[in-house]
Amino acid sequence: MSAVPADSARAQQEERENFLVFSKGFLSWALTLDHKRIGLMYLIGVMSAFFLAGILALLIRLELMTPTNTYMNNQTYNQIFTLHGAIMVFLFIIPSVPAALGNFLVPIMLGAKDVAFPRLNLCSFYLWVSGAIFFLAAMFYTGLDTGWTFYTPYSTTTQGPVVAATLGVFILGFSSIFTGLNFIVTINTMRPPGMSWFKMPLFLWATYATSIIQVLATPVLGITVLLLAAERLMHIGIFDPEYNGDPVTYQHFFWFYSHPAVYIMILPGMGIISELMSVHSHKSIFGYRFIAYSSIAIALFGFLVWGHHMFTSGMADVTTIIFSALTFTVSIPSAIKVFNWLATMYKGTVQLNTPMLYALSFIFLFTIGGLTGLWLGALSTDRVLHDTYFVVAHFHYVMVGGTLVGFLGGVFHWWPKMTGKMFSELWGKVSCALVFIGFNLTFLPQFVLGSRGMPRRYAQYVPEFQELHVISSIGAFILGIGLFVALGVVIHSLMRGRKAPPNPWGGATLEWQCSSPPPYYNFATPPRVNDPYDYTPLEYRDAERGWEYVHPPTTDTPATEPEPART
Amino acid sequence: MADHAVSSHSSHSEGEHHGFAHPMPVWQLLAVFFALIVLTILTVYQATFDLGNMELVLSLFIATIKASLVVLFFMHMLYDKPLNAIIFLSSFIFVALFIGFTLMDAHAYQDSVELKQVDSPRSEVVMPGE
Amino acid sequence: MSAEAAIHGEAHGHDDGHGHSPFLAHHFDDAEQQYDSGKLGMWLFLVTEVLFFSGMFCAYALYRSLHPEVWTFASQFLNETLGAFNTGVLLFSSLTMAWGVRCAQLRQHKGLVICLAMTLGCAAIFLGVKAIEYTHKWDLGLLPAGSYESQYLPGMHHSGPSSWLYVLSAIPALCVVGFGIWYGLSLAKGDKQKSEVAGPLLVTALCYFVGVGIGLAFESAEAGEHGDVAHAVAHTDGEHTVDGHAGDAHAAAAGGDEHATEEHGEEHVEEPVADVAASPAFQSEELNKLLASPGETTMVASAAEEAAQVAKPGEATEAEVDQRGGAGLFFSIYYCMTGVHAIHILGGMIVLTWLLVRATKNHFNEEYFGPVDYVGLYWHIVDLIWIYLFPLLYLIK
Amino acid sequence: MLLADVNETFWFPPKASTFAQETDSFFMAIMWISTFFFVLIVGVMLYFMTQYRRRPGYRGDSRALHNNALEITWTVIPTIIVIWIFARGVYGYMDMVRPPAETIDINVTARKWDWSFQYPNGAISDTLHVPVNKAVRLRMRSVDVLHSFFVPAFRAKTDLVPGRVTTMWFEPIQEGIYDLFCTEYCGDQHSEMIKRQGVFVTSYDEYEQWLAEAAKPPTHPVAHGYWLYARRGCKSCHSVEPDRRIVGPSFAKSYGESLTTSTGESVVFDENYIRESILNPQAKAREGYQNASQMPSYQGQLTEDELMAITAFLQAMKQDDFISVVADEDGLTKEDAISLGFGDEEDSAETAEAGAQEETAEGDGTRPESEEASGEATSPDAEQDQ
Repeated sequence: MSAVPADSARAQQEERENFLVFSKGFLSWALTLDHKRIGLMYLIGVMSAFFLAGILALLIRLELMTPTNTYMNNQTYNQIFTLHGAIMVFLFIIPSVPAALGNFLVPIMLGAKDVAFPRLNLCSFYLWVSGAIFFLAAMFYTGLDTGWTFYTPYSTTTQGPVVAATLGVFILGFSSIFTGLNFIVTINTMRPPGMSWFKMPLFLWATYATSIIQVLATPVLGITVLLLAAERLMHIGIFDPEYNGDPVTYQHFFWFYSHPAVYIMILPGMGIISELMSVHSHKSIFGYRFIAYSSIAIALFGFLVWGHHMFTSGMADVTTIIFSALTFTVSIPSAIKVFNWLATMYKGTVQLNTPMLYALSFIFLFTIGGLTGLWLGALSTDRVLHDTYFVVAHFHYVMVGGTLVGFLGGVFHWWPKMTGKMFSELWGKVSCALVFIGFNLTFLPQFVLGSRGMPRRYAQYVPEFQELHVISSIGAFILGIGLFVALGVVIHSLMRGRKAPPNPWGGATLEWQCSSPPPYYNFATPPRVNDPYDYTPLEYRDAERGWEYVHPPTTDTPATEPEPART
Repeated sequence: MADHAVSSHSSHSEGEHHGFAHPMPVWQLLAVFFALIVLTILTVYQATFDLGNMELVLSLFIATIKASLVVLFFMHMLYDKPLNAIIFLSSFIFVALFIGFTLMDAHAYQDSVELKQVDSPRSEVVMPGE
Repeated sequence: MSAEAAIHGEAHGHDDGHGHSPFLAHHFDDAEQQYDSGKLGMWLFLVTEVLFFSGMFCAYALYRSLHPEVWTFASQFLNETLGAFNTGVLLFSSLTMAWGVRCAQLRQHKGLVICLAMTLGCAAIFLGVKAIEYTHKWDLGLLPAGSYESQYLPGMHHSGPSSWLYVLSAIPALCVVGFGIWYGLSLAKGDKQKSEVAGPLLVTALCYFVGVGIGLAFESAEAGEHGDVAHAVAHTDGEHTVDGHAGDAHAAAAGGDEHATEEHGEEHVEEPVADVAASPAFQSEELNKLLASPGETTMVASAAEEAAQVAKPGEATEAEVDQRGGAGLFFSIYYCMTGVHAIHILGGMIVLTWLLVRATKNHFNEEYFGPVDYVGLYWHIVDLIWIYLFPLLYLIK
Repeated sequence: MLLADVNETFWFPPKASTFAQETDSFFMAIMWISTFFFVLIVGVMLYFMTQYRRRPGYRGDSRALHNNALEITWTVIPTIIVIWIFARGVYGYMDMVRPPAETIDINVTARKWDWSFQYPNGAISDTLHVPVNKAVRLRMRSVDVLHSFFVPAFRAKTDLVPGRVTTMWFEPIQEGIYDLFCTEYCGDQHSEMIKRQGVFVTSYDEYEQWLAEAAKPPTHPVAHGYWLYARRGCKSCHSVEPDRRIVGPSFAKSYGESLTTSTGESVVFDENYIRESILNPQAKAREGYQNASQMPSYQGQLTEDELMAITAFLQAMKQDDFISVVADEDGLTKEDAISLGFGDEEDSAETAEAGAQEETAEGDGTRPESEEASGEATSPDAEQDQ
């Protein structure tokens, strides 16, 4: 075997055929049907949305440094927190993991060439873009001040582009539905031979569960915002007490989507953590089936608990109690996941690199987020804490400490695969530390604020609360710096990063079997399907600074080296 | 990827082989259509009687029979993969959850609702048609 | 597999590496996997449709169960005959659609084109009838809650097709002209494929006017013979014309009351009285209104409000249900449900046209009939929703 | 001042109602449970992180481990704990939603962005006065959008839903002055829809005394108009200082002026205009204010006399000395009114003192007076309760 010429030929071919450079020009990206390119475009899109909403968050924290109007008036403050919430929810968190990372990973993890409906996938991306433009244009034009929840009758009477914004949400909803639909079909029909349901990577289980929610819940959001738009345009009176409609019914409609949407946000993050914990502990996942089933359980239970957003809204007592009981059922699968992740590290070989540190931060923060949910699920304490900063802190611990930190961990984990470049470990760890410290400093004081009675969405507040607000604001700026460092790390890696080996972390899922970045057709030869968490045949190679299979798990598959290109 | 993962494929009935296609026989299509028309006439007819609460039940019962005919035959669910049927039917569980909880709650708090008189100003509206 | 052909974005969907069908996408192994994926995707889409409509069914169930008297009052303004006719039309279009799938599977190209054309035609008839129903209600002021106009107050005289109908018919009329010209040109050029598309489209556009004609015929027949609707249309068509007396609201309201009681007979009068009487909220509201009114001057009170005050709590009749605006809520839900359904019909017509074009190009065979099947599924679910809408809105009193 | 923050703790505001003890101890119980699990999880995590970290000379095992007993343990134990939390939560909740048979009923009306409270004897005030150790039930209405009534010291919160009457109850156990917040987002001035030290818990005698005085409105129309201005929600949007815009236009120096409406018409700010703007606020919006948040209609909420009084008050707002008096910190005090000639001579003597005291406590110029005796049609609140 003449290793050197074959290797260089292979390297050249990889260089030529990798999906980033295979075809060039703006249109080759804008009209691409390649799931990897669409995933990358999503990544850039959601990161821009996050950047925008993050700046708004810092503006809010700056304003809240003093109890009175610091530099914004009330109206501006209301518009800015609405924008912050709406952009974060609809443009960042919901599409972040499924649409950006999911698009890139789902087909590769399945050893497939693409998602089932590539054109629908591109359509979904453009729906997201147009929805985003529509939404942002509407909100920046006159300023929307309804809060991201559009509660009636405020949203039916306030001045502002409510109709345009709801149509933006409607379009974004369709984008989300199509992504979910695509993933369900892809995972159902395009698994390779040998990959049964319980040989799937847990990220795919999480994505599958997420997609179920997207398909089932998002249409209800669609009809809700459509009825809200009709309410404003034609006064149909379904939600408007002016015509004997019922605002509490609006809240039922809204939360029937928006509570499951919370699981659209967190489940993919949990899927990422399942992968990260196993790969970076170099240890087979503990309790695979429990984690897989708990994803589905969370998705289904998630539909039963929407009423816990409405404990003080004027729901009837009987409904309130039922919803409280159901709410606690959803806490169990989440707890199971956390315990299984911890047990995965037991007797493993834990590599404390950037993605792993993010994963460990996730467990720390998500545990706080989850446990504080107990206060809010319990009826008597929720009566006091509802709509206070306690709730604000709780959902930021889940959404930011959970989803965002998981997302960052996932981005760092798969960054070498997506771009073919390694990033600076040192600065990656620094960013993680800053994010962790800044985040806790921002939101821990808010629990105390909430239990002392500080209501949310207040532009001005009573002076007793100032100290804690100032601490929180300082934390927010540290968090902001941490995120900028993270951005710097990935941008630096694009320019100066060392070339990534196919398998830098020693992962056993299929995406690590193709080159980094993958060729446009993903796999030159059909990948070997094996247990996604079996690390025994992997061996670290110092020369490549990556991992390789030393003895193929099955005898009938060809050698590790892919066949030369067939043209 | 020599073959695909979901390999179980429902059997092709009636021995007609057109690849994986399953053409419906014409008599079945016509029979289903006439059954639907008859049921429509029936439901219009039963609506002429005042049956009180039974009217709702009966109308919805007939509508459900019609819907089942459409789903089973026109939509080929009878000959489709069971997974598709499960997916479609399970959506109704979620619809029931949604409607059930919302209705239950709204009825439970109705005693606290105060209805107001809504002005319906006929004389104030200028009809676009005039 | 040829690398050239697999370049994404250029030749996607035209990879003939497997030789079966020119439409087998490169990432699928065979036609059956592609078909199954598409079918699963379509069923999932239907699931989203079901949940989408569930929001409106929820609103329907909620307000119907809370205010049954409003439903009893308002549903009489809906024309059952037209509803039943439209149900038949949609059922027939479902038959032709299902038959079309069969034709596609059996490579009966002619049959497929005919089936698709008939489905399109039925859709157009449905919309034509719907246009009549809508415009008739708009003329009567049977509008959503915010703009609902009381049926017991003087209003505009309504006769013949309203100008709204002309507005709605403008686009179909343009379609008739456009498709007519296109059909003529393609015939003249002898382009068989184009004329096979243009012909059915022309027929479809004409079918809309058939629907309008049928709708007009039924609507006037109904108004002539049926007591329920005669009552509704009474002050516009019949003997009790009160238009031109805007100032005389008092008399008109009273007149409407009597009229309702007379024509309606035992079956309707008893119920609403009992229902409204049983609801103390209405009563107290009414009382408040009366108690508060002596202090008010007539400066801000419009004619409508005067009439509202005239309706005394004791005589809680249909006029009261009407005045309270609850009837507007019924029409809100009616317009939302049927309107969204009609939009689905329009969307279906667009994809059917796309199928028609492909059918004339002989794209479909026993290996590749997925698109026809998927559109068929969609079309049937639209029909299925109407199967429920018809009794819920038109029949159940 | 009677600031009742003596038993304030790190986590909680003062415990001023019967709910506080139960809720706070439950809060702390969950806190200890959570702390236990948090320390357990993070402790194990840190231990594994260091014990099994990749280092020279250590090689972990990568094979799968499984232990069903462990899985079942960590499923069952949390399940039992959350069942207990649920049950205790319901127990506390049932207490919060079941008022006792004997309550003092107070009607609460919320509007953008103010509260008004109507007491059993018909008195209306913009502050909440309740006696200690008596159960109080609030029957709450909103005239425009969703609001939420929250007194942290009482650990009590309920939303106000337009079109409905929501109720809540509490029993204060400690005398003092507390804050009231609106916790459901309601627009521009949401964060100012608070009663900073506007909830007074006093002994029953003091409460009775206050109630008797609060039921008497001034008889002079101007003073009556100001009295209404201060407690019927006008104050939160319309200032009495010239050219100061809160949300709506200032009342100062408006009467008799000619204005331009948003449609370009010219109207005179006269009696008819005032009347229409109160009863049908959107009919002739002033130019520059058409995008301001909508003012709710007061149709049916004010009597003829009250409308007249407000008109008289606005008319008086032409005078500079009157403006300067009402625009200062304390608003229109009894003495001011008398010195300006708007006072009620007959009852000024006995109430002036109490009134002045009240002013300083509240700092917002409200004064104890009673509802005009205008027959049955006092206010819709009163009637809808029948």
